[in-house]
Amino acid sequence: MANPYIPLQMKVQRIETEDPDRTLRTYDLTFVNESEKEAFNYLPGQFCEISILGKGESPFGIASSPTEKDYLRFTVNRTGSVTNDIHYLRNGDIIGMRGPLGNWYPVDDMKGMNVLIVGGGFAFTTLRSLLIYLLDSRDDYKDITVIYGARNPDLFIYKDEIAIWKQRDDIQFHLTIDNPVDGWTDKTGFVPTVTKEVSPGPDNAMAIVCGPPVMIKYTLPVLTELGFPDERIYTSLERRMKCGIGKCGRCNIGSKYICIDGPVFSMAELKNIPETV
Amino acid sequence: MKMINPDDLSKAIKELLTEKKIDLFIGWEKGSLPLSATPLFITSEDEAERAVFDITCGNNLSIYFTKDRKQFADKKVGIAVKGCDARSVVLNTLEKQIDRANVVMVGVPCHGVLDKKKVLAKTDGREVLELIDNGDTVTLIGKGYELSIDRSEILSSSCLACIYPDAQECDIFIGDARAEVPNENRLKEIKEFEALSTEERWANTCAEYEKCIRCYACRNVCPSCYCNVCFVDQNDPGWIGNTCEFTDSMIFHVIRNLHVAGRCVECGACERACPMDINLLLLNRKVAMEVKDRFGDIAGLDINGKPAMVDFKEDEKQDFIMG
Amino acid sequence: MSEWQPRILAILCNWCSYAGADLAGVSRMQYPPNIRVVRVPCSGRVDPLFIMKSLQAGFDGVLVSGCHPGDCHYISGNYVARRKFAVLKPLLEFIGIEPNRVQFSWISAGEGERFATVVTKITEDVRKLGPSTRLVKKL
Amino acid sequence: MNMVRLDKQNLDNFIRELSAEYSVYAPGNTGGKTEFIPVESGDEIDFSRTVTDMSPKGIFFPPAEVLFEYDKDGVRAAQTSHRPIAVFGMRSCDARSLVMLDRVFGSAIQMPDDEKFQDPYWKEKYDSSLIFGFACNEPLSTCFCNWFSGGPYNRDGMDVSVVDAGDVYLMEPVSDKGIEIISKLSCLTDASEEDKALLEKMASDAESMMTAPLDVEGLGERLTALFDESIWDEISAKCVNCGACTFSCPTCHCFDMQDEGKGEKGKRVRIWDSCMLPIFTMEASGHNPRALSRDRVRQRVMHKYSYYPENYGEILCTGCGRCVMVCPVNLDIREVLKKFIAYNEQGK
Repeated sequence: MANPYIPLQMKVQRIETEDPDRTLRTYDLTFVNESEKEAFNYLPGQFCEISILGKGESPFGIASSPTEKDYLRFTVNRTGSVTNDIHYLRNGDIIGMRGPLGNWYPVDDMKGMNVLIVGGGFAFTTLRSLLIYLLDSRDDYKDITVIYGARNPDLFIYKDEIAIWKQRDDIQFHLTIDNPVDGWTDKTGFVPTVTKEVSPGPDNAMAIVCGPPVMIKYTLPVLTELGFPDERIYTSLERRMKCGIGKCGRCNIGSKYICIDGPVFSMAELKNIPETV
Repeated sequence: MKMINPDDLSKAIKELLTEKKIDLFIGWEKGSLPLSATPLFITSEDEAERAVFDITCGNNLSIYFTKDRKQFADKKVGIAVKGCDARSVVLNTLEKQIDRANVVMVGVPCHGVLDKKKVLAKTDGREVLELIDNGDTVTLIGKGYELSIDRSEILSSSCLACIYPDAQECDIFIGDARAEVPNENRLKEIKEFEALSTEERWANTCAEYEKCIRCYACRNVCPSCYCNVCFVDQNDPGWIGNTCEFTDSMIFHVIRNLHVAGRCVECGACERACPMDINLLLLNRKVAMEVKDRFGDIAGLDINGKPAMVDFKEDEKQDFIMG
Repeated sequence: MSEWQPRILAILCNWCSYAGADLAGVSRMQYPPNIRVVRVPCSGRVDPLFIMKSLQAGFDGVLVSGCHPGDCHYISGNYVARRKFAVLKPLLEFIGIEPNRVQFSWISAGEGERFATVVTKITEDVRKLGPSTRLVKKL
Repeated sequence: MNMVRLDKQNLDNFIRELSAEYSVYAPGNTGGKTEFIPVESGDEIDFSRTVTDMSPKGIFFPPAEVLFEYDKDGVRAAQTSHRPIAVFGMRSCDARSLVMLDRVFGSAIQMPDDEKFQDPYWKEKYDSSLIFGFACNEPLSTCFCNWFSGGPYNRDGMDVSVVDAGDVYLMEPVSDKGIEIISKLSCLTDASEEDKALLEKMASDAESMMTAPLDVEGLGERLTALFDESIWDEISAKCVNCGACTFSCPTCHCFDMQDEGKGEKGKRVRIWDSCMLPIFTMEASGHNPRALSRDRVRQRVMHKYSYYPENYGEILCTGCGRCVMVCPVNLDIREVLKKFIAYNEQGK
């Protein structure tokens, strides 16, 4: 019988520092055992528990897209004891990983629709996964609009890729920062405000929001105001987690467990759950 | 043994409320079980009628000053205090957790509070349906039995060693407050334990603390434990393991003891709350004894003092220093 | 098979005891090689938790040493430390830890000889006690 | 299969016989406290308490359980080969609690057939276990199993129901596993018609001793409706969040996972945790979604009486009364539930 508590062995293949403060780092991991790679199927929005043996585990959204076959990508913000240890990893180190856990963004339902992706800060991880996934079957989807905000220009992650996405003419990519900075040519202002300004209409459109709680809290009403029905607004929630398989009770909100019923919830579902945002 | 007349307590509370000296009074009322009183937050005269004080009122109500980070910060609060509870309030004052000027302490004459586990041991596990407090004796009544036993047999171990049953610091006292009460059993348990060999003591310690399931009830009910994040919950660095491993549990208890050294008022809340029935207080009382012997301090007795462990004198006994 | 050697953690204050150890070394005094030194700014920095952790990690003995009373670089650090140790030591003995496992001393920067004596004494004390088992964590 | 009887004199033989195949657990006294302990003979059993101080959940979900060990060669699941477990003397309430826990650990309601959501450590112990239930002839004043469709003679979760009838234990198999074991054990004799009549009488006597149940129909919905009301502040005011209720509760099952390691060797252990503790939901950033005592008390009450029933159609409380007994501030859950129902009925 499969034991969901046993982590798979993963090897660090590439490390990239995302910001000047070096608190955000991106890790590409590869499977040590090829057979586990075959069995590992996921969709954008899902997460994994990454283990530093001897320290513990932390959940991270998968930032790579299932269409990127060679590695699993995670971006880790250095905040606690596990993330601190992750930041000490070097290429070739072996770490543990459990997953994929949780549900995913409704990529099948989006087919034939316009997609609005709203992200903030380093929570852009699963949104990157989603964006790559959509772009890899670009013809299945209609207009794609991305709004990505951060406190300042340094705090955007995947800057190289952003530059490429901005060049593409088949997506609308908007960057915004909280306060004006010299030399900044993109938008300035909070994400909800920018959303109001540049969002496409709600007709045949799906909105995906992921970011810090305060951003989500103020962006969801904007989308409602723009006319997005609750069933077509999705967001991803976060809580402290341990088991990741709906047992340990830590991420329980309402009758849901974020680790298996979520992390992706539609606004319609959120309305029936207390204590969310 | 002079017991309190509950009407006197209610009357005092009502007066405080009507004279607007307090916004709220924290006392006890009869609980849902015969062996448990329950805390009562009184804001009206009707509620004041329900206030009681008896052998079941074990709770050290001062914990409500530090729970949820100063929920009463902007209120004038009256509080019923036994001797140990009063010391907690004093300690809270010394540690700047409360403003003494905003607290009206109402002392109640205490003759000890019961330990439910000891009661059940007396009845061989049979449920107690009624408890009658006759002063020196207590009558326990259950299905098919009636038992009269000495009060001292069911008192919390903290009470058996108590020398300050009545509040030494208070604004109102219901009855006549006793000053220090001599107690020949004060150090009995500690001296008996000390008389054992090192090996025997260690065996006893292991037997007790191996029971610990690390539920932290002892810490959570302790009026002196109010750190925002307890050292055992810190994970960066993670000082000690959080599983029920014995050495980790032992270190947790030893360090917790030291953290409340000179601050523990020996109210016994920890021991009564322990679901695993560990005699936690023995170590606390040993530490309190050392603090008293060496530094002359008793926690929470002197409102103008300083908690022992943040104070020092230059010429202190240092018999434990080598050479 | 070589004879069992005690491993002792010595937590020394930077200003006095560590300098005392230095002096002992510079003066080529002989003392047992059983100590591992951790330097701390002041004996007041020594949380009893450090001592407990050392025992848990398998050290057979712990020595904490600071400046003599009145000589603290930070004026009163060692007085506060003294109160901590005054309570910790009897408590450890009370729960059944052998009395000589954890010891405290004052050694000034000029007392190289005293440092050697203290280290010799604790090493011999701990050697007599044998390997520590009581608070050692087994994985 | 018919009722059988076991002479009390034969209890020791019975336990010994059972021990040949099973690790037998039964209520025992461990220094003034009663809990379920491994026993090998009848004399180790202590039936003096109707409800043991600690619940039997620890048999299947230990306070600390090694999930896996690791060293430089990799990760290995903890050793799992042990004998099947038999529990003798588990009260009706406790036997029911195992059914409730099995819904959580045995699978996931969202993905009932997915192995990924089955807890191997629970299943390995529980699926092969044998539960000898124990009817209550003398329910306590703190017992309220009858509030939640339980009762002193309820048989949910049992393989064999056992009734203490003076000099004998009357046993009746409840499950297939029960039928099998009863037919195998040698020290049992067939029960008489009088025995059956006696059992029926005892059952109705015991039930009549219970206090009138509270009508909990629709309780979950009421609690949900009151989620943002100030009544929670009132209810939680006296709670000191000690967590004793959650640790003694037979159905509380939240846990934490902690690593214990030194160098390249170590293990991951799961330990009981409690929603009463602030650290339970404290995030690395310092943000705590349930920072106040009120939030945590609400979570515990909601989980038991609203969330779990929403998922599984049954309240996550067996009415064993342990939390009522251990609470240091006498925050009696029965009073709490009554307050909620009364509050609603005032038309709020």
